[in-house]
Amino acid sequence: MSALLDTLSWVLLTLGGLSVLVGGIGALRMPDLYTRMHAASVTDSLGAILVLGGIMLQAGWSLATIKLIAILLFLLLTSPTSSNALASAALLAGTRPFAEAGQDEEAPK
Amino acid sequence: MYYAVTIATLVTMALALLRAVLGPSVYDRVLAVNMLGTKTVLLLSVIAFLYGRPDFLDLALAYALINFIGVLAVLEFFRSRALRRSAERGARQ
Amino acid sequence: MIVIFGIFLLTLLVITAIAIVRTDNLFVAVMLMGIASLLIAANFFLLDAADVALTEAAVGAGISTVLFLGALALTSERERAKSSNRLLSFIVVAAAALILIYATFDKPRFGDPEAPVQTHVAPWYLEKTPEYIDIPNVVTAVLGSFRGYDTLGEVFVVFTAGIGVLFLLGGGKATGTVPEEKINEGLRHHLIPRVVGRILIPFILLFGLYVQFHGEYGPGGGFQAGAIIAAAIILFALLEGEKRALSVLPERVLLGLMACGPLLYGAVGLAGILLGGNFLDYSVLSSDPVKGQQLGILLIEAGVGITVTGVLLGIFHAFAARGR
Amino acid sequence: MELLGLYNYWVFAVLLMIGFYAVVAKPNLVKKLIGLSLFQSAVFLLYITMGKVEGGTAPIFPEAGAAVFSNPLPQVLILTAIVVGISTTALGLGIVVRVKEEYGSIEEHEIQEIDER
Repeated sequence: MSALLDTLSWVLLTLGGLSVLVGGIGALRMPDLYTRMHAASVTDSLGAILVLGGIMLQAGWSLATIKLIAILLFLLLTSPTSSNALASAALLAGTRPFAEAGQDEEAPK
Repeated sequence: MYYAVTIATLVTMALALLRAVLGPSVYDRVLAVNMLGTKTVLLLSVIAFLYGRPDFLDLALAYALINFIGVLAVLEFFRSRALRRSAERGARQ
Repeated sequence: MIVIFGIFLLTLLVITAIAIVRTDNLFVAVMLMGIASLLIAANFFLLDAADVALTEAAVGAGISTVLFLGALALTSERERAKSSNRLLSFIVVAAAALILIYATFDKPRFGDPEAPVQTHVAPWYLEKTPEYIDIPNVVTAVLGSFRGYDTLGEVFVVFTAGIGVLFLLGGGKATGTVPEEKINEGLRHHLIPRVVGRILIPFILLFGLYVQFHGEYGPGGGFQAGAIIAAAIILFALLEGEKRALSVLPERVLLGLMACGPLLYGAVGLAGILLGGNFLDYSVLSSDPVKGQQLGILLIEAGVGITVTGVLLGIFHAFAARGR
Repeated sequence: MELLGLYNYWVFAVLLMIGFYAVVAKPNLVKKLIGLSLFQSAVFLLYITMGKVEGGTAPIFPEAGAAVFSNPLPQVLILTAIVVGISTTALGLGIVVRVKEEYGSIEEHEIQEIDER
């Protein structure tokens, strides 16, 4: 049973590490603000769920798990909200998603 | 295995920092700060377990709660700046 | 391995610092300062300083950004002039850096348990804390009891700085041309941040109280808790506008808090004298000296928390009122 | 490994001097304060680095085990210094705001020009 839990938590942690990394690469490589935001915010939430879930399985039932659940809940609340707030601020300030503006699919400078 | 996650998080932090330094727009930098904040929460939680002192999760909790305020402060800054600019334009006309 | 992590984080920190100095956009510099604070807090944690990392988290992540942005809103966002005497300053600074680096070769090895710093009073604190005060967190014990004078001084410095800001910016003279009700709106029209923020505020307050009263057992204490509680109320002010925040906690109450904290701290010290001990000697506060120490630390931590909350909120409102 | 052990101190020196450069060379008053904050952070880093003991853990007694602890004293000093640092920075920012209101500028040489007039 504990071997199963161990394996599961390692799988979660690995996947979490991978998704965090993919988010980082996406935030660096994507062509404009909104696509970068997409890469960053989606993997933020997914990575947090996977990594913290993996740690939770390691921690077992203890005060630490409750704290981890609280951290996860707050992250799941705040991180998308921040992204939303930022995107709306950028949109209001006049930054357009570049595909919509009729430009080529080539990344603009 | 904790080490692997820590390394992935650290590399991501470096990438996000690169985004913050490169810009180009101010929104990209705010995005990078936000992203680094989440990554710091993950990093601190993983390291707390790596050290075998899970009682230090309080730190990650503090970041999870307080990072939000920075982003809202930026939002309010943009809002008041837009208000001030439109008021100045109105005063000039 | 952890040493390597630390080195990596420190390298990122240096890159951030260079970027901060190089950019001419002050807004960008403030954002990068936020990143620097995150990196340095992670580093403190790696260097075993959980309490310090928590303080940096509470102050650097929210309040410092808020204050700098408040000042930028009142001044300007861009540096207009280029640096003066760049070459000369660079040479001086580089020379000083080289001298400092040269000096580090005489430093004891990193983490050396035999270094002079490690052998002076620290072992005594670590050894005697269970006997005299009997709380797990040695940092709180040293902060509250063994070096209570220091902390009293620091509390007075925080108090004085708060008074100074109120003197400079108080009275909130109107500088802007924006209609007041517009400024007072806050982020009320941003529905999603507002709803989520309102959910979060009670939890932040609760967490602040937890940090305040759990400071004897885990990382925490008055300084951190004060910053966290102030952050929660600043969040409320950002969401609902200045005016509502001031109607919840009027300026008079804030001034009262600012004054009450140091008074409470000093009163605990004086109580020690009246009960026949020394100033800030808590052992006499209760019939059992250990219980007395614990009571004293609890009270002075409360005093610290009250002062820090009051001062940080007072400073925030002083900057915000100026913008009207 | 011997040299890596000094890395923290080198970062301290570099960071200190980067902050100092901003204070000396940048004419903008807010930028000077930002440089001062960096300077502060460098000093914090120095203190905490000195307090680290190899193989130690944070000076909070766990429920069981762990006998080696890092030095609590530098942590106490820096913990209070961080909060003092933010309040004094706020005082500095307050002065800058007043300067802006009186002189209409926060650039050093422009303020000097107005003073000499």
